[in-house]
Amino acid sequence: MDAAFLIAAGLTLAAAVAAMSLRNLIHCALCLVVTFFGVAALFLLLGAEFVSFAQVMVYVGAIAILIVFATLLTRSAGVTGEPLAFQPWLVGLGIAGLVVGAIVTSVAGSGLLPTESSRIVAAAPSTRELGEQLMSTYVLPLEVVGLLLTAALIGAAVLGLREPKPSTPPPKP
Amino acid sequence: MNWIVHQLWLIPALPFLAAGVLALTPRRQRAFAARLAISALAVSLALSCAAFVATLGHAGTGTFRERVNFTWFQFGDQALRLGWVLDPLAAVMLVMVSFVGLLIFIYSVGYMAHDANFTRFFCFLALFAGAMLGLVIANSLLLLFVCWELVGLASYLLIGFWFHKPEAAAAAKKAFITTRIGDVALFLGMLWLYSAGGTLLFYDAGEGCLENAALARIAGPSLVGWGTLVGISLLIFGGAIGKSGQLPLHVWLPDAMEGPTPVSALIHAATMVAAGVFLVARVFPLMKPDWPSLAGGIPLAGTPPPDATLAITWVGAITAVFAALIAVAQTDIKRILAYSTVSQLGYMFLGLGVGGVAVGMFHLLTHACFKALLFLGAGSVIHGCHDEQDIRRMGGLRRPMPVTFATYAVGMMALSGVPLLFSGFWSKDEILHAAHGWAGSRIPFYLGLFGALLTAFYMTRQMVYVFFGQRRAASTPPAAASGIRHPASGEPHESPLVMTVPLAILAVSAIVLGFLGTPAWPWLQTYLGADHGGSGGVELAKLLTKETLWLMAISTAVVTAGIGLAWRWYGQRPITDAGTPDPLQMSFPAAFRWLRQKFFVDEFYAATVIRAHAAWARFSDLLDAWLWGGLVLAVHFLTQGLSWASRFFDEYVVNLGFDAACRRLRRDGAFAAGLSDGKLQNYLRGIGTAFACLLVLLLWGGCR
Amino acid sequence: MSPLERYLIVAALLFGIGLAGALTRRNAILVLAGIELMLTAANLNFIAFWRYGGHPADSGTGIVFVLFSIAVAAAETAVGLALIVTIYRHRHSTKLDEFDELKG
Amino acid sequence: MNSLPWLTLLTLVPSLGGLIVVSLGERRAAFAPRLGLLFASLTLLLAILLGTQFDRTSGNLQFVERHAWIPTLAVNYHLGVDGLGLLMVELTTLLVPMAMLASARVNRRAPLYFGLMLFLEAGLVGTFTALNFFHWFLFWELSLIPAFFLIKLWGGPESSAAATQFFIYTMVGSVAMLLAFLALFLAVGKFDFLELADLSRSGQLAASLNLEWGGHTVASSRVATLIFLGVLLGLAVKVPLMPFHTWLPATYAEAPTAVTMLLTGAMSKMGVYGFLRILLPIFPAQIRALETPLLTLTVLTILFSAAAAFAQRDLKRMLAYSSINHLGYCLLGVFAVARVAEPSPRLATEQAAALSGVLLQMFNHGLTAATLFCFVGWLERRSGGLRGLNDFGGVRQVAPVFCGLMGIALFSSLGLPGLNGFVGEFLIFKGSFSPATCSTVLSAGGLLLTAIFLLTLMQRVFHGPLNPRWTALPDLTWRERLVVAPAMALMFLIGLYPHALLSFTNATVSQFAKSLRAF
Amino acid sequence: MAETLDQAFVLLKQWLVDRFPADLQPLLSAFLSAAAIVGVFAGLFAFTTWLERKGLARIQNRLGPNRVGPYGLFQPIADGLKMLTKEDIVPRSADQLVHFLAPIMKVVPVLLAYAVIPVGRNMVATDLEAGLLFFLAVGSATELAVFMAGWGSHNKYSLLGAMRAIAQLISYEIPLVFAALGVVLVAGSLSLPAIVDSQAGYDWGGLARWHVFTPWGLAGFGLFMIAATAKTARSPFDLPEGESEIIAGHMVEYSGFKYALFYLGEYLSLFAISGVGITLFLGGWREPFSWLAWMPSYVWFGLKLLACIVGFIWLRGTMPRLRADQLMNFAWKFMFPMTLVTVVAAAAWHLSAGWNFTGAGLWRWALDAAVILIPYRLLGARHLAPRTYRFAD
Repeated sequence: MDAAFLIAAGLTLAAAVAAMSLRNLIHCALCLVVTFFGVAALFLLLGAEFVSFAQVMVYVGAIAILIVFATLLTRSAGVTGEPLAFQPWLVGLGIAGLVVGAIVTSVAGSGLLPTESSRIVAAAPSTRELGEQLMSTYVLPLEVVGLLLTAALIGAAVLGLREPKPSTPPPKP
Repeated sequence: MNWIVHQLWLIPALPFLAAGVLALTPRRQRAFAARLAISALAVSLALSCAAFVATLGHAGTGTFRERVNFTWFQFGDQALRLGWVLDPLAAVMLVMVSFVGLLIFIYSVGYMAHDANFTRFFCFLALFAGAMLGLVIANSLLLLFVCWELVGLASYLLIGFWFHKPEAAAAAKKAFITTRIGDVALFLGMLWLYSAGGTLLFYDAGEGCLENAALARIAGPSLVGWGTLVGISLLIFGGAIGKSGQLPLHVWLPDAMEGPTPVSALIHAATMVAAGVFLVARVFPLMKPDWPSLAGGIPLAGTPPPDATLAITWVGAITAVFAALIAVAQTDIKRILAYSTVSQLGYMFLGLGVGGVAVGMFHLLTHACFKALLFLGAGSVIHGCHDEQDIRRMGGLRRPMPVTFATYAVGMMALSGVPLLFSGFWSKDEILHAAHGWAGSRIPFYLGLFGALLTAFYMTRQMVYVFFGQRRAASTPPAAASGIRHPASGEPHESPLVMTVPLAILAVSAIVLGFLGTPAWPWLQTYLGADHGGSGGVELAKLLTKETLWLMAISTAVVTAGIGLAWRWYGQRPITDAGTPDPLQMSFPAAFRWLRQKFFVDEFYAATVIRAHAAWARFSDLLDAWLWGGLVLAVHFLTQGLSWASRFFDEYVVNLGFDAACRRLRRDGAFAAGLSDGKLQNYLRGIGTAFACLLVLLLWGGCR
Repeated sequence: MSPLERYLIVAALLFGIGLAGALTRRNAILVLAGIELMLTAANLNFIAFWRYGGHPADSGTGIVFVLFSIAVAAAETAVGLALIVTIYRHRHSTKLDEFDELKG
Repeated sequence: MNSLPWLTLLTLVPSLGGLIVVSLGERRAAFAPRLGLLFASLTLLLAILLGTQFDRTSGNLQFVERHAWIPTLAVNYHLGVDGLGLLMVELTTLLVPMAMLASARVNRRAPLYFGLMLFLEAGLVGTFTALNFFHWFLFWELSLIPAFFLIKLWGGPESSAAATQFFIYTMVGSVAMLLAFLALFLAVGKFDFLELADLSRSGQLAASLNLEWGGHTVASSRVATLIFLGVLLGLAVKVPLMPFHTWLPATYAEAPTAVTMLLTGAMSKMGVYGFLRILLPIFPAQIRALETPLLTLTVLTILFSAAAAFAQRDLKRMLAYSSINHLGYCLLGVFAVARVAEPSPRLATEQAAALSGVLLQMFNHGLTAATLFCFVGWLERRSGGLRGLNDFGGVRQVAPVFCGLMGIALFSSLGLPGLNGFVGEFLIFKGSFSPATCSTVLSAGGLLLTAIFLLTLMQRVFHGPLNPRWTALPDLTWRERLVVAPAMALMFLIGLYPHALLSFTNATVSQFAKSLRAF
Repeated sequence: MAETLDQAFVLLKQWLVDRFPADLQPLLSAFLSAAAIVGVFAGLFAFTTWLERKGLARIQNRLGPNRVGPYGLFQPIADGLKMLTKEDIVPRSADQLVHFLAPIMKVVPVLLAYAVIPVGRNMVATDLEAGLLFFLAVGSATELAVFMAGWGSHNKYSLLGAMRAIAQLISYEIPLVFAALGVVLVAGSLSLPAIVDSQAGYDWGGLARWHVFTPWGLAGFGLFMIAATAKTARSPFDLPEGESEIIAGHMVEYSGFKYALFYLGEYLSLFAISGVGITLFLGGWREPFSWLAWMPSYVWFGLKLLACIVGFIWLRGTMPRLRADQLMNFAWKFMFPMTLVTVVAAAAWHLSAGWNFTGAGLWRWALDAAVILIPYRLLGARHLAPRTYRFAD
């Protein structure tokens, strides 16, 4: 168990670091995929099978591909001599470090978290129960998410449409 | 129970069936139409006679009354029941209606021989006959009302039979609407009766609305209940007024003469108009309730409070004279008869009011015969004169049309009440006799006498004009636009047998019928259940009592005076020219103008009721167009105005202050805006830093 | 260290990496990717708490939340990338620091 | 759900049919009438089957379908019919094929026309079967939209304005009703008619309508009255009741004939249906409290509309006012029923009579008015668009069958015994006489006024000398005779044997009356 | 006897596993399953290449392989040997790592996908509760492999092919999921064995209660198979590798064993998706008629799989390739709405399951068929009308 966790966590974090730091954007995207796989593995370890598969399907199957597409469409894959980072990049890194430090200290120092001895093994709901919950308790959010996705679909399609050219007379045949 | 009671429904059903079949019959099946209608009515007559015979055995021993009730439909958990009843009243009416009807049907075959819509005519006639017979046997006010409306419809259709004539179309409409005024009253009376008494069945094993239990329930031992009873009676009588052309609503009946003459004879003389009389006779227990039995022993005022018969008497008496007066000055052969009918119906009501069912019904029956006879005779005259209806253009017809003349004379004498031999005398005398004995007032009696005088007068006038003297035909016959195609011959001619035979039969019955109700042998009265104290046999002595003799003498004198007066004015100096003014006109020009113009009742109505209705309609329409439509518009403008005001307020009041504030704010904002340089990641940094700081603050700031 | 803490720390680190990427990279696509990482880290937290910290009564809440979060992330990415592509069409650049028209 | 979902099918078939017909496109427009008729007939067949399966001895709702739909909002998919609903469903499904047959000559965009007709039918049937406010309202509004377009696109010259007026009027009413029901929902959390009626009966509804407004407590009766008025407005516009009726003549006159048939035959019934299904069971106390103004309005409706009809010179407008008049009788019955409060057996009779009368009158008026409009439409078509009262004359000479049959319909409309109109009016008047004597007596004047203008119509159009313009006016064709034949047959059937129809409603009426008295 | 035969492999595996210590048993069990899957399906792959070449040849009136072995049966072995011995060429400008990983990325997820497909009674490697989701999730990794191959090769055709492929795969993934959704709705589970169980039983005296025998199931099966054809980029949806346009698409820079791996991956995913289709609609390993129950379950599965493969081959031999815009229009304007409709139809079927009046079955059928056919008619009338041509502007 421990080994599995260490492997998954290490892979995830390493791939994440790579994804955020590599020069080639395509490599970044591929590393991102590895990160997502890693997180999916972590989900599996945590017993959330359904979420894990959903994570793979959505993040790997859709989001990563989208990112790759966008990269190709914007021709930003090519490695150029321009600086990669937003200057001064150390400030950004510092702030990120600060945030992580704060969170980690608070997590490590918190006495409120359940310890191993008091841990409760949540009865993992079956897929069917999950579906029933979605359709009963969470039906309103579900509808809202459906609406949101529809809106995003239409919005993305509209944004992606080729803009109409300024009106030029049609060429005479 | 007698089989005929169970099969009584067949009597109206057969003509109805014939009407239904004829409605779907093609126009060219003329012979079939006539045969079907006549045979249907003939069977009805046979059944009616059977029914009549069935009631005979019980005459004098108490009233024969059998009924069959059935459920028409259910509403909710309640049932609406209808039924039919056979009693003497219904039986004599049945026989009368189907007998007169049959004769007129036969007569029509000749009269309408050339009409294009012959088939339709018999369809409508059959419909009428069915409805009228249904009305007669109805044991429920509702069923009676249904048939009542249906005879109205048939009347409408038949008056407007020559609908291409605008007068006919207008007359039809007028008839329907005027009677409907009465019908609304009857309808309301029916509703009131239904809700007060809980049933509309006349006789229902003691529970019917004409039987004492229900009457007691309505009336209760109180004056309020009595008032209810009188109110219901008056409303029902309102229906009778409309149908029988009594005073305020009489205007439609003369106009109804626009219909074919057989129709006038059947519907507007013999049967339908008498339905009002029949209705009052049918609900007579309601009209004249037995006060002591209803008061239930509770000592109220000693004399019974006035009931509806009071109104009936007065309306009848006044109408009798009023219509007779108008008839004196008319020149249209059928209109004279129409006003005569109105007048005679007034007599019947007078008879009902003062003497009860038997008196009124006796006159109804005799009148039906001789008035049908007169109308048919008039039809024969019109037929023979090629659609001429103006008596001033006739004259000297007794030679070319002997049969018509003879029968017409019988009818005239019956109507005028020529003593002893003719039925009109006996029945009218009966009424006068009762009026003389009426406790309420003596005036109806005098009115009745005056009416008798007038009747004799105008009938003689008409006879003289039509049959005596010399021919005064106009040079050009009136355009035969009525759709009747006569063989073109200039001279008047006698009608065919199919028309004269019914005339003859009616003439005989006009004489014979009178002997059924003479004081000496009041068979009919006994039969109808009136208490005459007689033994049922012939008692000549009754005829010879002082009062009777005296009254007979008076009426004889009156009739003689009427005939003599008319003969003096019209007969002695033969009128030679159609354009000659009426002798009466020369003597009393002002009065004659009033009479000729029918007391201006139509004009009065046109100026008041009809104009009021038109104004009301116009008002409603304008109300729609302007008030309600205007309100909508107003709301629209109001909304617009409000929004305009709101905009004004916003622009000039609210915004002014805000503008100042905004200018200041903008200056300050410019500085703040400098902080946001548009670089996204700078913002992100801000957020990140803030988040970290917040976290640190929360962790170590003591926010537990 | 309890299992829950382990996951929380991994999530925190993932969040930090994402944040660092979003803060430092110039390319808008990668910034978006960083944001995705942060969202994923949050999801990891949800699942971890669902697994170890939760109340047994609402057995599915954490999972359902994550599912919604994933859906929202998908929508966000789609629109975000579409925006980036559109901007690229106009500006021929995906450098975030070159887009500053909205400065005050 | 253990049987065929009849009612769902009844709305589904016309909706699907509408979709299919609309999708025919211009190229295959020639099929549209036939296909539309096919679906309408299919619906009619279903409705007839429904009638045969209907248990006449039970006054309960039948063919009930109930599924949870949006539990959070207390919205159930709840369908069911009792005698009332069944009657209306039969009427609607009967009229739609008739209207389609009457409008066989639509030549512009036929697929859309017939599709909209079918949608309209679906909306109507849906309204008459829904038992939950949510989808009842949905259908209520849904029927409005096809009607709007039918009037606007195929109507007369002023149709656009008329359609807009129609739409706005009814919309205002609908909004008021929607707000009222939302208020009700906020108070008790229910949308289901039956549950609301139960609450109302047990008094909980009144109890839960207390309102705190800025520190003051508003009496629940006031709130209830306000809500009642909102619903009333929505229904009154539809019926229509007196001051809210001005949309009707213009709309009826401008709409194409077939649409007018449906508007008057079925849509106007939605209002009365609403009165019976919603107002009477849920707000009897409020009706009782406002009895006098309501009855006054009703009487005015009857008298004014009958008089205004007389002043019209356009046959369609005349019949439109006559329609208002006839529905006024329905309202008279409804209000009279509401007035009966004490459980006396005598008044129970009155109640049953009035309720039966109202139901019968609804059916009768739908039948008769639709037939009359159909005739006027044919007349208009024959005369090339003329339909003035004075444009004709003597038509009966050249078109006897036409005039004969239309005459039957006219006499049915003025309540001649033996035809259907009489029974309904008699029952209404009988039921209203005791509880609301004064109004009834005044309303009886309406019977007279109706006769006057209808006979005037006959006199001017059918009778008199033949107008030389119309010597070649064709009589009714066999096809047209067949179109009106069922309506004619029904008129006679109901007139002579009302039990044929009343047997469906008797149990419902008894139960309804009982529950109303138990209030 | 029949039962033993049916469970022969299960028993065999159990027997083998029982020989080993308990600690190793789970691992061993997994290993055995995996080995069986790899062995059997690799063999099937070999057979299928032969079958396909033979079949196409028959359709095109040729002979096909006929030299190596009887009927050319050993041709796959020869081909394999050739592939293995070929030089592995990697372009210089290629991204070495990505180029190397792509074929692996292609094959591994496909093999993983077999873990959830029940090939016979009790014959499933792992019975995941969300098995179908797992299958779909893993399947989406294919796109990544395609992209890696296309991009990593640093070749214009490769990249174009890859982009085409990804657009196609994503577009057809949605109909695929929705077509499967109807089954999930009716079966009430995402687990494939449970879905097979939901099709147990017989109707009308012996006809199995497969989903394909319902209106929505039939439509769903058709749509699923069309989407599967597109997902596996087989003719007529083989645009990504259209030889005449972009040579072999993303595989253009591959040769030797890597190429063979791609080839293997494609066929394996074809089998896998056919297997899922069979499981979803054709009753999995169940027999079509009750009187055929004596045959072992895996035989039924194999027969159905073979039938599917033959179908695919047949399709490939007869259909011309689609144009790119037709492909997209077809996906979004026909497949997607139709699959939605099948979901609705499945729901209607499910809801009407309780009907028990006379003629209920017929009504149910008519209703369901109407729900499908009417939109089908509408969609067909609108979008598949006579084609319009658009020219480059």
